[in-house]
Amino acid sequence: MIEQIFTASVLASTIRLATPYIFASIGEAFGQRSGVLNLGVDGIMLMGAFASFYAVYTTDSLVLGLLAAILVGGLMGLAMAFISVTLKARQGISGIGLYLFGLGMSELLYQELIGTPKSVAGFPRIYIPGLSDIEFLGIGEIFFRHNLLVYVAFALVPVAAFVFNRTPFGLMIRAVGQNPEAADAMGVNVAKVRYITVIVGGVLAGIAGASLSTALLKVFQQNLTAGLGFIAVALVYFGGWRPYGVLAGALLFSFVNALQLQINAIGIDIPSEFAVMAPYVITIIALIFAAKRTEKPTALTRPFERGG
Amino acid sequence: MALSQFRVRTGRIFDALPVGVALLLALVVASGLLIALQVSPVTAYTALLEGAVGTENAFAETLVKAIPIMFVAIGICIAFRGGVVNIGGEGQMIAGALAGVTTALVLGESLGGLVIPLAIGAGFLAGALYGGLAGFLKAYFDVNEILSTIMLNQIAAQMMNFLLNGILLDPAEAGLNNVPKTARIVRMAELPRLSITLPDFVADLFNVQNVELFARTRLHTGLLVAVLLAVLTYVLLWRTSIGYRIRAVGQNDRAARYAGIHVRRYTVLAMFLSGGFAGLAGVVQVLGLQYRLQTDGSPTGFTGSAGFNGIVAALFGGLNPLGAIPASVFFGGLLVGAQKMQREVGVSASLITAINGIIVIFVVSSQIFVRRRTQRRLSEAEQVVNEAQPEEMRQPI
Amino acid sequence: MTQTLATGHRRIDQLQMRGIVKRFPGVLAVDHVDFDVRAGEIHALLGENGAGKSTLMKILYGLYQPNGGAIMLSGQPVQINSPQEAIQQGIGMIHQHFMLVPSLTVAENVALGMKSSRGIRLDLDLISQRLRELSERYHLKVNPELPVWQLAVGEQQRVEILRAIYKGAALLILDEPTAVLTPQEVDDLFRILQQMAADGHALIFISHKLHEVLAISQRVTVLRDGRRVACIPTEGATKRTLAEMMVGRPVVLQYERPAAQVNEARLQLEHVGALSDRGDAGLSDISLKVQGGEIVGVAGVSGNGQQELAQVVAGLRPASEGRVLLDGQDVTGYSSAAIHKRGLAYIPEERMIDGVIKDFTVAENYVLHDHGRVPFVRGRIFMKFRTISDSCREAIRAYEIKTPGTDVPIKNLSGGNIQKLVLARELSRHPRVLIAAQPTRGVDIGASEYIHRRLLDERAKGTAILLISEDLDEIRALSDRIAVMYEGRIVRIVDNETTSVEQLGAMMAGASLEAIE
Amino acid sequence: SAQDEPFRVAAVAPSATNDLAFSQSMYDALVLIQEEMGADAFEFVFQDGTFVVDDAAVALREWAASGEYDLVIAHGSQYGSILEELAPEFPEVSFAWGTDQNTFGLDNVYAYTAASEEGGYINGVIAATLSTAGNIGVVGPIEVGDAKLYVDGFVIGATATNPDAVVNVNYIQSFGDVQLATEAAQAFLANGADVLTGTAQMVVGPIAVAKDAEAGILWFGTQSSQVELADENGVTFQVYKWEVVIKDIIDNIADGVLGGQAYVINLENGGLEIEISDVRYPEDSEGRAEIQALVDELSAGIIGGDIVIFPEDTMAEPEETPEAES
Ligand SMILES: Nc1ncnc2c1ncn2[C@@H]1O[C@H](COP(=O)(O)OP(=O)(O)OP(=O)(O)O)[C@@H](O)[C@H]1O
Ligand SMILES: Nc1ncnc2c1ncn2[C@@H]1O[C@H](COP(=O)(O)OP(=O)(O)OP(=O)(O)O)[C@@H](O)[C@H]1O
Ligand SMILES: [Mg+2]
Ligand SMILES: [Mg+2]
Repeated sequence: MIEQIFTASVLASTIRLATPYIFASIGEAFGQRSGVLNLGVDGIMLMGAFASFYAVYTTDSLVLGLLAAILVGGLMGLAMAFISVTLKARQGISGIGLYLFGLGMSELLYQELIGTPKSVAGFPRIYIPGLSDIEFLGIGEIFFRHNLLVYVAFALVPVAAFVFNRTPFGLMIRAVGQNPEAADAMGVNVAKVRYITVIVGGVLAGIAGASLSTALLKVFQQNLTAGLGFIAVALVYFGGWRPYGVLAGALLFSFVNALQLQINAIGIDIPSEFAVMAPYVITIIALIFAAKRTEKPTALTRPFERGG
Repeated sequence: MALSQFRVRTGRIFDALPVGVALLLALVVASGLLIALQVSPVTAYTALLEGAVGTENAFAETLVKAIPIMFVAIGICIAFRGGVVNIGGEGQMIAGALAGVTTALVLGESLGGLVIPLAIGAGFLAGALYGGLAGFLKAYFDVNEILSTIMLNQIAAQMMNFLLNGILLDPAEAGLNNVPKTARIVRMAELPRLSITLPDFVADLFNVQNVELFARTRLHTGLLVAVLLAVLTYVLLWRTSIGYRIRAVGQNDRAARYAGIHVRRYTVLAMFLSGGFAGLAGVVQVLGLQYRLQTDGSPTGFTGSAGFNGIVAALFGGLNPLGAIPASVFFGGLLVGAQKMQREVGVSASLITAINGIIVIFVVSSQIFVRRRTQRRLSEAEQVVNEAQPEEMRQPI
Repeated sequence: MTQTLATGHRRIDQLQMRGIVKRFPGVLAVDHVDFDVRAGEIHALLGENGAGKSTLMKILYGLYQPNGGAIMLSGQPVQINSPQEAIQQGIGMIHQHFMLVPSLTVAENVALGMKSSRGIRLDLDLISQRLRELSERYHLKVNPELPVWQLAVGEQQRVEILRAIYKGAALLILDEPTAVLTPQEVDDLFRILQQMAADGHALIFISHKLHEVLAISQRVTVLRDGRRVACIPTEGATKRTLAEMMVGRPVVLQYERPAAQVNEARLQLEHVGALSDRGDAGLSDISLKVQGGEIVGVAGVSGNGQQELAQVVAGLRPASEGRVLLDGQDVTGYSSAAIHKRGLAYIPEERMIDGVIKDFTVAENYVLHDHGRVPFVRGRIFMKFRTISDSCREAIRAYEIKTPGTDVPIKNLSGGNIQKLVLARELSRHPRVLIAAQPTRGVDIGASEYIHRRLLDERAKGTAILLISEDLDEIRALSDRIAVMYEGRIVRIVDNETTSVEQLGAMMAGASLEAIE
Repeated sequence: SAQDEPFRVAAVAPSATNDLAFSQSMYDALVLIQEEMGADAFEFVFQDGTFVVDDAAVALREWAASGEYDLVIAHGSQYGSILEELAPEFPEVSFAWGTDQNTFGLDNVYAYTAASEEGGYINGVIAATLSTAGNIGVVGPIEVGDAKLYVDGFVIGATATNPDAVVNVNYIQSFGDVQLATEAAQAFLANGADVLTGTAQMVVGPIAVAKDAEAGILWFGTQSSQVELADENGVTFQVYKWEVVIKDIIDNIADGVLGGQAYVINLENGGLEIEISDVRYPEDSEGRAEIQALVDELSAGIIGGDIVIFPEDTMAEPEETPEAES
C-alpha cells in the first residue's frame, strides 16, 4: 500500500510539476528582492508559453522556441518595469493588468495563428549517461531522465542564491529592496537595478511558460497555466525570498500534488475535491510550522522617489 | 482636518482628466488589435459604450456588475489601510455565498422577512471568518497573507464544488448530475429589485410623466447596501478610533505598539472586516441576482473575478471607500460593455480580456500625473500640504 | 593646479554655492544662500531646526535639485543630478538620518555601491579586515560582521563615519555626526577631521553643539529660516554670539537647578534583566529607584542597554527577570497601554520610528495615546477632530512648534519640531513618571534650552524623571543623580555634584570602580 | 419572422469555439447548418468564453429583448437557472439550452442533451479489447454532466468486456488545468495503464502524453473529433452532432412551436457518431474493418435495446416527452 503510493514515478512527477514553479518563482524573487511585486507572472508565462510553442510548431527549432520565450518574457518584464519603476504605478494593479493582457493576448494569437490544439515534439528527455540507470531508490528515474529545461530549472537555484548573497549586484538588489534611499545615497542607481531584476523576472517567467508548452505538456491551449503563476508568487513568500526556500516550497507543493494524483491513479477512493485541495492546505500548514527565516524586502511595492 | 482631507481626497478621486486621457490612449492602442482582426474600432467602441451605458438596461447591467466589485473593494480599502494585502476576495466571496445560501435554504419562509438580514449576516460572518483566518495566521504565526489568501481561494473553490455536489445539491437535480447548483431560494429571501421613480421636477425637465427608471432590469437593492456601507466605512476609517488604530498599525506597527495598540488584534480585525465585505459580495450575488449558488466548477464561474477586480477598483479609488464607488462602476461598465462589443463585432472573448488588460495598465499608469496635479494644486493651498506627499504605507500594492 | 589626495581622490580646491534656492510644498527651505569651503578647511554650518542646513547639503550631494542658484567645484560650474555624480566628483556625506540598510551587515553597507576587487564576487572579508584596522586606528568600536539593525544609534553613527573615512572623499559633509557620540568618541572624531583637513580635504561640519563648532571649525556660516545671516571666522566668536545669531534673540545657556524636593519613590526596578534584539542579555540585574521630584540621569556609550532599559519600563520589551514597580505597584509584563494608563510617559529614542507615525498629521500624532479617550472621542468610538486640532494648536503655540498647520503629515517637520511635539504630547498627560530618552538629540539650542526648562519644570512639579542621554553636558546640566551603564549593567549610581566628567567618562568606558578611586 | 427573412440564432457557450470539445461541438453544428442553408437563409452570433454564469445572463437577456433572433441558445447546463428566470419574460422568443432535459414546463424553452454514455460504452468495450495490460486510465473534469455520463458509460463498457480490467478514474476538478491532467495521465501510465481516455478541454494534455510515451498508448476521445491531435494513438472518437437537434428545432419554430420539448442526441437519431481514426486505421485497412464491425455491432445493440448501459434504477433514460420533470 504505502510503497504503492510513494513510488519513484511520484517523485519524478514531483520534479516535473515543480519545474515551471521554480523558473517563475525564482524570477519573481529577483523582482521582489529589489522591491517590485509583479503579479503579472501568470500572464507573462502564458505569452512565453505561446511564443515558444509557436516558434517550435512553425520552425521545429527548440533554440528558436527558447529564444522566443526569452524575448517575449523580457519585453513584458520591461513593460512591467517601465510601469512600476518609471511611472511609479501601483505594482499590484499593474501586475493584474499585465496578467489580463497576457491571458487574452496569448489565447487570441493562438486562435488566429494556430486554431485548434496541436502538439509538438518539443524538448526530448535527456537520459544522463550512467546516472539515469541507477536503480537504487529509483534515483535514475527520479532525477536523471528529464528534459533539458528541468535540469536548467534546478541548476538555476544555486546560481540565484550566489547572485543574491555573493555578488556586488546581489548586494545592490538587497539594498534597493530594503532601503532604496540609502542605496541611492551610496550611489546605487535604484531604477536601473529594479529594471534589471524585473526584466530577469520576466525572462524566467517566459521560460517557465516555455517549459510547459514545449517541454512538459507539448501542447498549447487557452489559459494553459491555469493560474500557476499566482501560486508561483505565493511560493516566493513561502520561501522567504530565498532561492532554496522557494525550491523547498515548489517541491513540497508539487509532491503533495503528485501524491494526490497517484492516490487517484491506483484507485483509492477519496473525494477528489479534497485530494485537489491537499497541496494548498499542506502548504499553509507547513508555513505555520516552518522556521521563519525570511529576507523580506521592506521596501516591497514602494516606488522610490527622491525627497525633492 | 477630516474635512480638508475629504476635500483633497475627493479632489484626487474625481481628478478625471489624466484618467480620461489614459483611457483614450488605451483604446487607441487596442484599436491596433481590432484593425489587425479586420474590425472597425469605431463600431467596436460604439458597441462598448452602448453596452455599458447605451440603454437603461445596459446601465442597469453595468451597476449590477459593479455591486460585488464594490463590496470587495470597500473591504480591500480596510485591509490595505491596515497594512494587510488581501488577495483572498474570491475565496471569501465563496465562503459568504455558501453560508448565505445555506441560511436562506434552511430558514425558507419559517422566519418571514427575517431571512434576508440573517442570510446577509451569515454571509458577512463567513467571509469575515475566512478572511480573519488569514489575518490570524499572519499576526500570530507570521504566515504571509498573500500566500495564505491565494491558497485559501483554491481551497474555498474545492469546498464549494464538494458541497454543491453533496449536501447543498438541489434535490430536484439529484441523480441528473448536471452542473451542480443549489435549490432556488424562496421569493421571500430575494433582495428586492431596485427602481427609481424620477422626482416630478426632473421628469418635467424632460417633460415625461412618472417614469420609473430601471423598472424591468435586474438592478437590485444590493447597490444601496454597498453605497451605504462605503460611506460608513469612510467614517470608520477616518472618523473613529478603530479606524485610527487600523491605519496606525498599517503605517507603522512599532509606533502603534508604543501607542498601546494591540497590533496583532488590529491586523486580524482588518482582515476580518475585509473578508466580511467580500462575503457580502458573495451572498448579495445569490440573494439579489442568481437566487441560487451555482458554478461551472471554477471559482470564477460564480464570482466572475469580482474578488480580483475589487482589488483593482479599490486601488483606482485611492484606497478610499468613496473612491471605490465610481471605480467599481467604471469596471462594471468596462466588463459589461466589452461583452456587448464581443457580440456586436463578433470578436472572441480573448480579445476583450486583452483590451481590459491594456486599459487597466494605462489607467493605473496615469495615476502619477494625477498625483503631480494634486501636488501642484496643494502647493498653493498650504494648510493641506499633507496630501501632497505620495501615499506611503507599510504595504500598498 | 589640482593635486591628488592620500586617498587617491582628486583634491577639491574650493566649493562655491551661489544663490541657492529650494522650495518645498508650503516651505521656502533655502532662500538664496551663498556658501563656500576650501581645501584644508573645516567650515561649520549652524542653524536652528528647520533652518535649511540639511536641505542645502542634500542639494550639494545631488539628493535634491535646487530651484535656483549655481554650484562650482574648483572654479568649474557643475550640475550634480544624483549622489552617484556627487561621489564621482569626490563629495561624500554623513547623513543626519542614517543612510544604512538595516538588514545588511556593516561590511556589506560599506561594500554597497563600490567595485569589488574580486570582480563578480564580493570581497567582504577584505573590507571587514580594513574596517577593523580603521576602527582600531580611530577608536571607533564596530563589528563589521554584525547586521546594522542590531546596532544602537550611536554604533550606527560610528558606522557612518567609518564608511565615510573608508571611502575618503575630497569634500566631506558631516550632518550632525556627533549627536550620539561620547566625549571620547567626539575627541577621536575631531582628531580624524583635523588630520583629513591637514591632508587637504574640505570638510563641512553641522552641529547644534556650539562648543564643538568653536573647537573644530575655522569658519562658521549661520542659517536662519533658510537665509544666510552670517559667515564669520570662528576666531573671536563665542557661544553666546553664535547662539544669538541662530535664534535671533538672547538665549540662556546656563540655568540654575534648585535643590531637589523629592517625594515618594515612584519608579523602582529590582534586579531587572531583559534580552536585546540580538537575543543576548541586553540588560542584567538592573536595580534603580527614581523618586518624585528628582531627575536620575542614565549615562553611557550608546548600545550599553539604555534603549532596552527604557523599553522594559515602557512595556515595549518583556523583562526576562526582576520586577518593575510603578508607584509601588508591580507592572512587570503589563502592556505598554496599561503602563501608560498608570501614569508613565515615554519620550522614545528613535522618534521617527517609535515616537510618531510619519504619514499621520501633526494632530493625529498628537493624540497617539489618547485618540480613544475623552475628550477626544464621543462614545469611545467617534473622534472629535475639532477638539483634537484645537488642543493640538494649543500645544503648538505653547511649545513654539514650527509647522504649517495641524493637518501636515509630521514627516514634513524638522527633527527639533517633531521632538517638541512628542514632548508636548507626553507632558500633556501630567505623568507621574517620565522617561526621556535622548530628548534633545539633533535638536537646536533654542529648542534644547526649551526642552531642558520644561524637564526642570516637570521636576519641580514633583514628577519622577529618568533621563537617558549620551550627551554628558545634558546629563550634567539636569540630573540630580547619575547612573552609569556599561554592557547592560549599572556600573554605579553617583551624585552629580560630587563627580567629575573624567570619572564619568572612565566609568562609561567600563573602567572598574577601583581604577576611578 | 417572415419567410424571406433569414433564420437568426444567437448562442452563448462557456469555453472557446476551438476547444475540440463542448463549445466547439455546438459552433461546428451552427457552421454546418449555415453551409447547408446558405448564409442568406441562416445567420448566427456566437459568444464564447462565457464561463461566468452571470455574464451569459446579460447576453441572453439582450438577445431576447432585441426581438431579432428566432432562436436563443444557452449552450451549457450552468445557464439553466437563467433561462428559468428569463424565458417567462419573453414568451414570444424561443430558447434552447443544454445539456439537460428540463424545459421548466415552459413552452418556449427547448432542452437538449447527449446520451454520451453510449459512445462511452463503445469506447470502453474497444478499449478493454485492445488493452494488453488490462489497465485503463480515465481523466475527467468535475463529476457532472455529459462528462460523467461518458465516463460512467466507458467504465461499464470496459469492465463488461474484461471483468479483471483495472479502470481508474481521476476527476481533476478542473476543465482547464492541462498540467494537472497531464500529470494525472502520467500517473496512470506509471501504474501500468496502456489505454487512456478523458473528456473536456484539458484532455489535450493526456493526448500529448499518450503520443509522447515510449510504449504506444491508445487514446479514446469524445465530444468532437481529436484525430488531428491524437493521430497515431487515437482509436475512436464519439462526435456530437447537435445539428440534428437544431435543425428539428428550426422546423418546429417554422411551425410556430417555440419549445416545450426535450431532445437527446444519441446513436439512434444520428446525433452521436463514432468516428474511427483514419490515421491509425486508414480506409480499407483490415484493422479498420475489425473496429468498424465492433462499432456497428455495439451501436446496433445499444439502439436495439439489447445493451442497457444504465439499468433502470441507477438512472432514468431520458424520454422525449414534452413534459420533462421539473
Ligand atoms: N518587537 C517587539 N519589541 C518589543 N516588545 C514586543 C515586541 N513584540 C511584542 N512585544 C511585547 O509583547 C506584547 C505583545 O505584543 P503585541 O502587543 O504586539 O501583541 P498584541 O497585539 O497585544 O497581541 P495580544 O492580542 O496577544 O495581546 C506587547 O505588549 C509588547 O510588550
Ligand atoms: N522632503 C521635504 N518635503 C517638504 N519639506 C521639507 C522636506 N525636507 C525638509 N523640508 C522642510 O524644509 C525646512 C528645512 O529642513 P532641514 O531638514 O533642511 O532643516 P535643518 O536645518 O536640517 O533642521 P535640523 O537641524 O532639525 O536638521 C524645514 O521647514 C522642513 O520642514
Ligand atoms: Mg497585548
Ligand atoms: Mg538637518
